[in-house]
Amino acid sequence: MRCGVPRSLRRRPVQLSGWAPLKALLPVACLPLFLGASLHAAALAPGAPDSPETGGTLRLTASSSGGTLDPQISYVHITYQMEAIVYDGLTTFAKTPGPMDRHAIPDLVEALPAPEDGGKTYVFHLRHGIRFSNGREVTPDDVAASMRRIFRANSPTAGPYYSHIVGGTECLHDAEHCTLSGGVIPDDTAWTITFHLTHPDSEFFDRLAFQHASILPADTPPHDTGNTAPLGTGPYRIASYEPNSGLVMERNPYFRQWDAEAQPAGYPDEIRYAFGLDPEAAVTAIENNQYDWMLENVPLDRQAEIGSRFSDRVRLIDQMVIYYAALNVNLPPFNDVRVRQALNYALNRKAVVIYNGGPAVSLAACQMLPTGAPGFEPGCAYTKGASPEHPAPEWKEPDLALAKKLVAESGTAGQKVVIVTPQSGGSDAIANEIRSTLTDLGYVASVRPITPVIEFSYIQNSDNNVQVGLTGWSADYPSASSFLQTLFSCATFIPHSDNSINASQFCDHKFDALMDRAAEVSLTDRKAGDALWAEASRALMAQAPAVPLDQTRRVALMSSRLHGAFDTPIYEAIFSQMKLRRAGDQP
Amino acid sequence: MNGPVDTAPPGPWQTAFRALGGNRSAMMALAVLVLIVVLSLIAPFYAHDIAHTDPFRANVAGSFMLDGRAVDIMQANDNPLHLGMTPAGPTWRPSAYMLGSDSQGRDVAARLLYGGRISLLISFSAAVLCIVIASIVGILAGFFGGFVDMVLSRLMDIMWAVPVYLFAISLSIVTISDGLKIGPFTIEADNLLIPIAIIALVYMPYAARPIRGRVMALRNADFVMAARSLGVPRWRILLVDILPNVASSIVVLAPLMAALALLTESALSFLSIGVQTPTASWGTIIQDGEGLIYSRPMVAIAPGLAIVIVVVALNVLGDGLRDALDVRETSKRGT
Amino acid sequence: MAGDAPLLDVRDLSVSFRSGGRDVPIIENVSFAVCEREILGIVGESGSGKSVTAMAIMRLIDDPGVTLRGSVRFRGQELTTLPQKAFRTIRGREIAMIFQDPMTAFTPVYTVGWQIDEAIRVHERLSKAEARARTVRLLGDMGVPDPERTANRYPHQLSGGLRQRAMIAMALSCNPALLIADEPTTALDVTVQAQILDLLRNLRTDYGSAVMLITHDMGVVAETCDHVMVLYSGRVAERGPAAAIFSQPAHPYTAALLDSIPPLTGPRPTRLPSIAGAPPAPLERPPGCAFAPRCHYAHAACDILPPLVRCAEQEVACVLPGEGKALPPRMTERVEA
Amino acid sequence: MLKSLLQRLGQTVFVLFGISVMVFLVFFATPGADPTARIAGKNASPATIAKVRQEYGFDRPLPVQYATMMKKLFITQDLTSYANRGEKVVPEIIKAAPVTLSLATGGAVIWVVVSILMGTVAAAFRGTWVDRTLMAIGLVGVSIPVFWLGQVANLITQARYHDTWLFSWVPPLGYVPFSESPVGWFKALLISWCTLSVLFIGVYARVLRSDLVTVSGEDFMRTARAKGLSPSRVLLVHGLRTSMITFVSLFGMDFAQLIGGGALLTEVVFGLQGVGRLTYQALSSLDLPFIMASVMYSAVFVVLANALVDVVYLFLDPRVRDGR
Repeated sequence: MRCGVPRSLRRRPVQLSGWAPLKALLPVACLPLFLGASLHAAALAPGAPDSPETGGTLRLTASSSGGTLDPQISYVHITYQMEAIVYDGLTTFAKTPGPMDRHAIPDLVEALPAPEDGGKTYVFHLRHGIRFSNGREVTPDDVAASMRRIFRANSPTAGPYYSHIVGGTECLHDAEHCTLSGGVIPDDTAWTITFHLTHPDSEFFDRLAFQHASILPADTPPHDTGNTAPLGTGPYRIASYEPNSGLVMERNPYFRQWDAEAQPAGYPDEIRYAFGLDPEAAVTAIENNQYDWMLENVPLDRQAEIGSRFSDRVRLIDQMVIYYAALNVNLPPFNDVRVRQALNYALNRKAVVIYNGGPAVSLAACQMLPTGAPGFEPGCAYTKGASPEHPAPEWKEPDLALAKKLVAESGTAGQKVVIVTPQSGGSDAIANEIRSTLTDLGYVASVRPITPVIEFSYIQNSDNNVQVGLTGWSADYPSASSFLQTLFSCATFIPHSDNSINASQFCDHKFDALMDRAAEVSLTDRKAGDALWAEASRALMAQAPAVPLDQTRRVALMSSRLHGAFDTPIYEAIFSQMKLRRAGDQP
Repeated sequence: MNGPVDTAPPGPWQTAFRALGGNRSAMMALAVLVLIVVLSLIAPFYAHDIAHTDPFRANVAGSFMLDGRAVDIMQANDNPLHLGMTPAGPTWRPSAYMLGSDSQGRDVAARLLYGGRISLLISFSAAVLCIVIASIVGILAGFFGGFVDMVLSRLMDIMWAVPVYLFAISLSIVTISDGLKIGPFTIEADNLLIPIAIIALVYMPYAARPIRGRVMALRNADFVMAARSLGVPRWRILLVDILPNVASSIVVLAPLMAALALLTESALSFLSIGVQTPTASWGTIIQDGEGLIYSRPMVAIAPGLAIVIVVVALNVLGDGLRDALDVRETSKRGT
Repeated sequence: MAGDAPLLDVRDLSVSFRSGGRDVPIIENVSFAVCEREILGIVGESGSGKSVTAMAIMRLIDDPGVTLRGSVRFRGQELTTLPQKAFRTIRGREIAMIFQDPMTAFTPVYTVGWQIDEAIRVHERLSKAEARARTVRLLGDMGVPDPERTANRYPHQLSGGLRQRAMIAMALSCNPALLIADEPTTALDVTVQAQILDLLRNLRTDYGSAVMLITHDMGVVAETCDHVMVLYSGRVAERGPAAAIFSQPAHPYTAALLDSIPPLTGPRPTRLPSIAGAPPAPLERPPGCAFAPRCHYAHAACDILPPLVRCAEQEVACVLPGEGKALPPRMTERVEA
Repeated sequence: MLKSLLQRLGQTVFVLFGISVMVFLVFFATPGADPTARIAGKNASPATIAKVRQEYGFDRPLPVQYATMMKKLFITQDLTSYANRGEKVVPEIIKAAPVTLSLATGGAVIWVVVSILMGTVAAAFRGTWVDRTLMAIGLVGVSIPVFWLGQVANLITQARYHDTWLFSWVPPLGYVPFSESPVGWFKALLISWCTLSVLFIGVYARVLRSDLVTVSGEDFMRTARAKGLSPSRVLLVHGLRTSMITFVSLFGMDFAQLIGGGALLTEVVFGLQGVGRLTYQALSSLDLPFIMASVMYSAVFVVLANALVDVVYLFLDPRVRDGR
């Protein structure tokens, strides 16, 4: 369901310091959009917007590539972001600036169908005339084949996102003979695809919008295509790819814009991604206009510099991300709810905010739903003068006295606590802050940094007996369930497994039931559903299986020639909407 | 004359020490080293009584007094976007944040002193351990030859075939997440023994080879042959004839190995696979400073300079020793 | 021997080096002359300053702490003040030198022929082929078998004798007027030694070169030299025609040296007489006669440095002849030259 | 000759085998190294995990896994990464090799030229202030941690003084292939070359000087002077040439290590995607196929270079030639 925060889980140590402060609204999403202004492009490349800003080569940089290009396999942000303009699903998320909690909109289909059969059946009407980059039209068969391929190619989310399609569970266990014959029914004459689900799913459209449900040609091989990108329908196609040096995207000659919000036509003629530059170097290179945009956040020590020298070239982009410390509810001392609450009370989130770049880019978190997520209601149970029963509107300051009292009641002071953290500057520092806090509370605390790639699964495996594990989580699509249900339901705790995303090992059937009800209500009444999710969030924090730390904003630096309304939630940036000033009209 | 130093008092050693004492630069290097060791030994005193700070405790939300007014340790910027928190810069006053603060609000000067303890401890211990292992391996291989030599030499071949730093990094990454488990004993990942052992191990072949060569030469030397033909037991030849004669080679290696160990330790810590938080070494401080190199370069520059000074001093001392003991250059270093 | 001016005229040559703030004299006021085609033997124990004298003449001592005084005239030209560059045209061309240890005197990484070619070509404008031809001829002249192949061999591939022959060939490559041979036979075994000495002896006829033969071996001098100079502790002890000195040494040191030659004929003595003690180190040199501490005849007068005085055919730095207590002629039979 | 060649080959194979087995065993002994969960993706269902485990053969006995990996690495060359799905390992290494080669070669040119100059000049002016200054510089060079020097160099050329005429030509960090733009290649690497060479300049100048000083006391140097050669010819043709033997053997070892990935700190600091950095990344992401491939690569290079040095040695030193 969502990609974990170690977004660049790849080869580089994850900088848990991607966090950027939230606080103000700022230019982010407020630019007017004037795209799709012209469907009658003239001398331009076919499918390109008729605008003086069309054309040019966009130069992007990232410290490393995202590995496989297979959109149904890849599960890293860099590829997700890049392939948003290469592939389309039946649905998609709006590729325009706007609030964070927008749900999926139709993409390859004419409209979002109304649920039938109590939410278990959907009939999608495929758009006519949309072509893959080889010129072949997208047919209902391609859709059915792509759905089968999710299982056949072992997509990571096949189980959690798509196994409720009728026949999905069978496919999961026997991918080679996967037909989904009862679950996805293409109809060439009506040009429709009918989906049957085993149970209603309020997030079905969102899941279809995720990249793993990209629609690919039916003859795409049923295995990870690796460094070769399958054909797509978006405005660009991937022309060449060297995972250790770079990637080039060029226009898809068969692309014609069908919906300016779902898949707008692109401005640059060519997009080049260079891999291998670390963020510090990338900032310098962009300052010097050697690149236009970088994947990573601007490193903390450069933020002051770019803030003062290039404030007009900085974008702060809200992210639906939450950083937290998972507390193992099955191991002492955190098997005592009072200790978990005590740590929540005691941790100075002001320090956490400072570590992550200060209030401009980091927002202290008090609950496991990030600000802006569906179902989010402001409220902080663990700050001075607040309690789970009487939450304050926001976090103000730690309450060390209360925390010490709770610890004293629990009688656990003096116990040993080991904090496991990914080994990278930002998280190290926060782990150190938590260590100091635990020491103040009377524990014998120490920090154990672990290689980032391993840490994420290490803290999940109950065999490793991790007491406190630092990690973060960001949603694949905006939904409350992708935070609360994924991270804290009984179903996501799998003992002795590296894949047990519920690192707190929290399992409360009453809480599960509450979430199920919220999901059910959301099907028909989003508002009522969201209210229930908010209630679930409060219920969760009363049990405090984790210490929410903060939510960050992305600090993006642009070259002086880059502009445009390209920032959007989920994808963060839509490369097709990046416009390049010509040499003559540099500001 | 090339005789066993059997009964003779350490005549050659005395002359060597006298020669070393007469070497001005070597003596200066020694003085610098002693000074730095003393400085790092008084680290707790400095931190507690002069700077009044706990260099291991994060303190980002705090402030300190400078010229009678409170200064935030982490300072917000007044650029239009309020972007970036910058740690306090050097005050150049020993009373508080003389060299400024790092990104966790800790006093860099105090950390530098504490870091020196760890860096020096690791490099000196690693050098000693390395030389002990290397001497054992080198002497065994050189003295017994044959099968023992073959096994040990092949083992060293394997170690040689991997660039030192890659070797050290591999070992560090393997041990860093879960420590080292040897039978019933567990060495925690943050135990200093781990970097010490790793560094000692990777440089072992570098020290063992010259020792082995020296022992082999000695084994065939006249006086050893003579002792053998007289029926002196092998262990006695080893102890009485060989060991004292390789001792000078070994002694000369020590400061050079310590210099290499210091550089390696800092590199490992820089890649955050050496010394583990909250312990600080010069390498970890450079690593802390990496994120501040553009705004507060002093955090990375100060420990870097400290490393350079110590390594220069060790090298000068090593040169002096070599000249004094009249041993040809034998050592190598990594990149 | 020669009627006109000597080929090499050395006057009051002193070499000293600074150590611990003091000037330490290595050789003091050494004077001698070498005439055309003459063979002069310079004899002394190790440390007596023989090699330093040779090096000083060749100006091969370039230690900045060393000072050199006195005059060295070659064919009337003062060498000590000659600029280095000008001196280089003399070195190797006019005055050549061969060294004690042929094992180490060749650069190990070049062939012997290459090194002789180099010596030729540095002084004469010759093509490589011409130089090589001369090299081969020289090697042949020196009695090197199969000179062409030998020229292409590396020093370590040759035996000691061959190497010394090659070394002499190199020294003779530009037909020098003077050849300084610094212990040329010490490192060789006896038979080869005799051959090499033969070679040296014939140089004056074959090449017209004078030879300055430095050795510690009186026997070698006896076999080879016209004139002899005996050095002791950096000072001239005695010098003069070989025949005179061998028949009637005037300096007790010379006499002692002569006594230590093993007789070539007759029964070998069970133990050769040797001089007790060792020559003084330069710093501990007594102000008077340096040999006095080891001398049987030492007495009060020896505390003053004795000047070089003429005594029969030779000159000697000893008070004895002046006191009328000249040493007796040698009892031993003259060694056949 | 053939025998010694075969012997050498045998040794090489033995060394490679030893290293690979060590790497393999150490990897599987590392806690949390099981790559299955990472390959399957975050929050994958147990069914997917089981499938991945079976697909990648993680359920088979270790010797079988080892054999399969070796086969995929050396014979079919289609070994794929555990961390980057679908990424073939061998081509990546082959692609990274030119970067490392460029870095090492350029650095080597600089350090050889500069150190020969420094060493020779110092030896020629032995005992003077020139000598002492040069050797002090060399000593400092040896003592600077290369990653720190790189950082400082970056700070100066990329940030602090990037806008001055002195460094405005410095391109962003990263590699530009020679085939793409020779000038760009040169500019992109120049600072890293200098940084890399500082250490070696120090080492080599010192070694060379001390060799030259030792050599200058040798008889053959005196012979050369007595021949009437100019001091420069004596120093260069006779002294330097002879000292080159040690120099070259040292160079061979160091160069091999650099080519084999030993320059990883420089590569990391300067953002050069070379073999060293690749290996470092593979190590930090515990990507066994990559670790295996790059360690094998570097071992092969080191062993090869050692053999090459032996050959060069034969050319340089006639004494060794006969010794064999």
